[in-house]
Amino acid sequence: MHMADALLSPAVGATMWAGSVAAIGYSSKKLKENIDNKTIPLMGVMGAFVFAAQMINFTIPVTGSSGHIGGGMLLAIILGPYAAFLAMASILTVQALFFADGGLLALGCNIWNLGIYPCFLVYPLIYRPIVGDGTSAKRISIAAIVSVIIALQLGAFSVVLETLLSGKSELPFSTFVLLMQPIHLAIGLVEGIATAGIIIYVKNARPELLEANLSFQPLDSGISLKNVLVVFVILAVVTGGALSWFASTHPDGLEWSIEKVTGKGELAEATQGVAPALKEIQERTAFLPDYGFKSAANEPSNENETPHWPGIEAGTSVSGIVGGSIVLMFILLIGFGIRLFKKQ
Amino acid sequence: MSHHIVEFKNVSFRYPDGTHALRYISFRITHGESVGIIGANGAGKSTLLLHMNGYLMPTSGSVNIGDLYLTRQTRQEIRRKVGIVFQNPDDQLFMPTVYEDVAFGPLNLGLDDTAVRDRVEYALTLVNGLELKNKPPHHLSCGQKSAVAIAAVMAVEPDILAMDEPAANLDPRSRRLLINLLKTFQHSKIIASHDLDLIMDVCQRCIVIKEGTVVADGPVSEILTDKKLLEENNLELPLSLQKR
Amino acid sequence: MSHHIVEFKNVSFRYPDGTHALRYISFRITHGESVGIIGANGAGKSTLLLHMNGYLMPTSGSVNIGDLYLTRQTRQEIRRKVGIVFQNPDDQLFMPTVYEDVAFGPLNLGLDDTAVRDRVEYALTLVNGLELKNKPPHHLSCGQKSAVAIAAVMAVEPDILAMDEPAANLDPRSRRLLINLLKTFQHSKIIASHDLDLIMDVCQRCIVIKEGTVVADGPVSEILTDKKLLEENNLELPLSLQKR
Amino acid sequence: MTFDEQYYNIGFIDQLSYKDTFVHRLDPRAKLIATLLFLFTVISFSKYEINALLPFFLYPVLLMSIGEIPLMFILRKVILVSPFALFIGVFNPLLDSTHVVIFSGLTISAGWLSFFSILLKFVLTVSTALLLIATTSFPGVCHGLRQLGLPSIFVSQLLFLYRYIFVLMEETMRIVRARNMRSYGKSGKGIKIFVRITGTLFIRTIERAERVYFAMLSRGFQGDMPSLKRFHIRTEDIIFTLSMIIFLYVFRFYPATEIIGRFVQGVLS
Ligand SMILES: Nc1ncnc2c1ncn2[C@@H]1O[C@H](COP(=O)(O)OP(=O)(O)OP(=O)(O)O)[C@@H](O)[C@H]1O
Ligand SMILES: Nc1ncnc2c1ncn2[C@@H]1O[C@H](COP(=O)(O)OP(=O)(O)OP(=O)(O)O)[C@@H](O)[C@H]1O
Ligand SMILES: [Mg+2]
Ligand SMILES: [Mg+2]
Repeated sequence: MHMADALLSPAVGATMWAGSVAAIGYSSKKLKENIDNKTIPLMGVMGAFVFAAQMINFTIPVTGSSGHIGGGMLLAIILGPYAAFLAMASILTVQALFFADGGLLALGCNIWNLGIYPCFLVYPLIYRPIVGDGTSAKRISIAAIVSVIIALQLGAFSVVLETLLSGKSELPFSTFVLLMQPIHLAIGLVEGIATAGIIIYVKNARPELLEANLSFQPLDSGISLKNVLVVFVILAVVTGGALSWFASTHPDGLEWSIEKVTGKGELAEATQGVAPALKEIQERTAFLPDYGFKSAANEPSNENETPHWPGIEAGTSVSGIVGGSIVLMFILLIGFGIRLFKKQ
Repeated sequence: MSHHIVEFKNVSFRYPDGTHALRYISFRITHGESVGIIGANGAGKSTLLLHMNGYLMPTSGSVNIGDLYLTRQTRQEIRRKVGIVFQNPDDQLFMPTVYEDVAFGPLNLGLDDTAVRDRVEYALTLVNGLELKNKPPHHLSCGQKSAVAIAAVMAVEPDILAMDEPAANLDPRSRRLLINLLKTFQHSKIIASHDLDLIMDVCQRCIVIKEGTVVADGPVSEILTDKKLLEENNLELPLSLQKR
Repeated sequence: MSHHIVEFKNVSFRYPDGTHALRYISFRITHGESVGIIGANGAGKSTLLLHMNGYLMPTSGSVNIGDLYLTRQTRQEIRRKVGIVFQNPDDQLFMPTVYEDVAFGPLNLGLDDTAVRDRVEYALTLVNGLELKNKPPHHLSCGQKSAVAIAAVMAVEPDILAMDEPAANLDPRSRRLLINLLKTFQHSKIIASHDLDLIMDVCQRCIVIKEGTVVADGPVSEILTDKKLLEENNLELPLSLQKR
Repeated sequence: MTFDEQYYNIGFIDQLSYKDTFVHRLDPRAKLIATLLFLFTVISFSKYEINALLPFFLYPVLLMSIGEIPLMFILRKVILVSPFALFIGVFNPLLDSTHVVIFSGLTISAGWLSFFSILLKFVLTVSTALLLIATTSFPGVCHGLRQLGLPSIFVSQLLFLYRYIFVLMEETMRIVRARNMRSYGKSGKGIKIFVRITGTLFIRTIERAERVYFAMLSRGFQGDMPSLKRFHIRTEDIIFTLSMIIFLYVFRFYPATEIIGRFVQGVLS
């Protein structure tokens, strides 16, 4: 479910980056305050564990396809929210770099979707309350399964929002949601069962390993509702700020998507939460005619900020194709040239 | 019994990261032979063993186990014939109790419950570990873990036994027990190890690998006494042949 | 130089799960001695070493290192004096490059950059590993990893060196190099190993542990030739003393 | 991809990143910033843009050829990478069927244009991200991030993660191997076994973390990861970053392909 660079607009990409970096900063600060020296190597090694565990496949009964764990909830349960979030962010960074899973710009989105929700929202508000004092295997299983499902649903929904706000995909909101949520419900169920299984296994084999984290965690070393709210207010302010800044300076990405959304009238609620600056744009862009390709080429409405925007229209396209081929050939020649030169 | 033959013909293997770990390896091990594979760190011993049941597939050349030519199709069948025990027993005992672990292979072969129980008890008795049956693997000592790992492989009654560094971390007594156990195993066996004294005790034949090629192949009594050959390969005379 | 003394007095230790791993252990190692610690799997050797710089604290009894009595307060200081090399070099090379890894200790001592560089180069030269400087540990061979792990401990210039099973998985040549390296180290050293030949080469004195108690303590030449004692402890004569 | 292949892939990129070429020697910060600017510029083009994206291939091609990175490797990875973007993008031709006249006689739907645009962006972004790590060692990237102001706790454990990925993946690979060898293609791959394997691995990982912590303590660790001053900005780095900015600016705001095309057409006719 990794979000991908190619589907992103700069505004959405930068906003999510800002949010995720802020969360990294905040978590690091919190961790530093009450860190146990053991935590740093433990986080790193646990991160590597999740990474390795994600590569072990298992066959899902009935369907025969294969699944693997996501790891966010597992980490939160073992390490507590702050350390787990940092570990998750690191895992996603490594995946973005070594596997190009998603990409570097989408990394902000991915950290948000797969890190923030499980660690800061689902763990304190859903997992902990269900688990209670952490001694009943049944409660642990239920808590783990429910949490993983909810975290994944939130993540999947965010992917939908991020993609639509970026405006690179034509999928209408409803279709997209209907496409994403059920798939992730199934994935979440399987992943939740696997996660619950691992926790129960560890609880039976080496209960002392989990004790410190599962039971009676003092609230200030764990996470309290107040802390969660504070984090989210901070993150909302940061992202809201970033979003409106981008909205005022770089309207293209947002304009597009909001226009699309309002044109089809489906994402009304989703935009309500965003800063009022957006609403203004929304109203303004609502007057634009239905976007069609030719109209964009003919009407200068979109070109007012970037006068040199290379629109494709009949006539110029031929030169575009000719120019494009020449440029590509030129680039390839340079590449081969350097390679030949280096061989000598 | 041609089906206990292991034959490598010009096997080369390159890891996807470019390391050329095996180069044109050829040898033939016939039924009942016990062969030691020795060489420096990184010579390619473990890589070689991984070819024996198709965990790695040769980049070029061919591997025959008995009448079967190793391909993606035949490797499941080959895995029933060749049992491999790797170096670290911790990596091999993944079930929650010793019993379940040893039963894992026979169950997957589709045996029924009584047959499985018989196999498990037979295999555990073989390594002197029947009383460990109900223990979880992480409560065993190093030596006990090695023994169970071997039992788990023996329980599927392989025709050919391959082991990678079987005695590392064992105390001398456990090592001696292992040597005696290996001596009683009747079928072909192939042992990769730095412990030349163990090789000398257990094997009749010895293959020396250097940078992925076979540099010597002959009777243990010749190879393990050839000081020059050994030293060229980062090895030494077996300790029991060294004078004090 | 009383500050290189290691003294255990009636040390007992019980793991949280109830395993009684050490029982009333007492011994005294003076400056410059080299001592081998031997015993069966699970005898308590590793547990003993973990007490030397306070990773584990005795349940009862006391440990003195030099003039310092081991407590939670003194363990930082004791850790500067005692360098421990554990069995698995992968657990000890935790930094992303060899250089950074070896520099980790000196940097924590608060040395400045040039002093750190000198120490790192000195320590790497000692183990013949200077050219590995910029490599990441996962690109090293087994033997190289062991060498770097030793360099990393040497770089903090400990007064006392303790090692747990230093030669496992090394090929005979690398093992021999390690033995020679250990022989050149002047200060006290304490080596726990099943490799009795290595102990015989490197140590003068030998302590035998059985189920957490000291059952023998004396010169290597006596203990490692006492067949009965060794066999009672799951050990055997060093291979080089065994007749073929 | 099987487990082994994934592992070797990481190993291979990692190996590449320790080469010594002009690109590898550049300061990681310069490369990080250049890459981020590049990516932002690429995705800032509107969704129907195709031509204007082409000149941007210059950057990955230069990195690849100067950095001596095998083309086939990068191509294969680009193709294998998670297909999410393409999966979503492929709906565009179905949903956006407004017709566009390329030139008289050739008409395609706008959805195809936007799909191709996603495709191009996909190739550009994925390949530059891979090339960043193939030309900059991961520790280099981390130290760069540290110097760019990311919190040291985050960066330290990122380095631990990198270090232990290789160790743990080898361990996992051996366990998976042991499982496969005794599964004979049968039920050994069910979720129950998975849970046990992962649980075992998990316990061992925590024990390993403990040992690592001991090793750190024995070398004086008291809570702060010490750091060496490693990188100094050199003239090459400044020149590299500046040329990158100019390159991005020019090709972002001037329709270079169009101009070249017109020019050539003019010469020909
Ligand atoms: N997963 C891997 N990826 C890339 N190269 C590898 C991998 N495993 C081993 N190699 C390389 O292949 C060569 C042979 O390795 P192998 O493990 O077979 O040696 P070995 O003889 O078993 O050594 P040792 O005695 O240390 O166990 C070495 O150069 C090693 O670095
Ligand atoms: N973390 C632990 N928790 C509980 N018991 C332990 C732990 N570590 C070791 N033990 C037990 O303590 C005893 C001593 O173990 P130790 O590791 O010190 O033995 P050893 O002499 O080093 O053995 P080996 O030669 O196999 O390394 C053993 O019975 C072992 O099972
Ligand atoms: Mg090997
Ligand atoms: Mg031990």
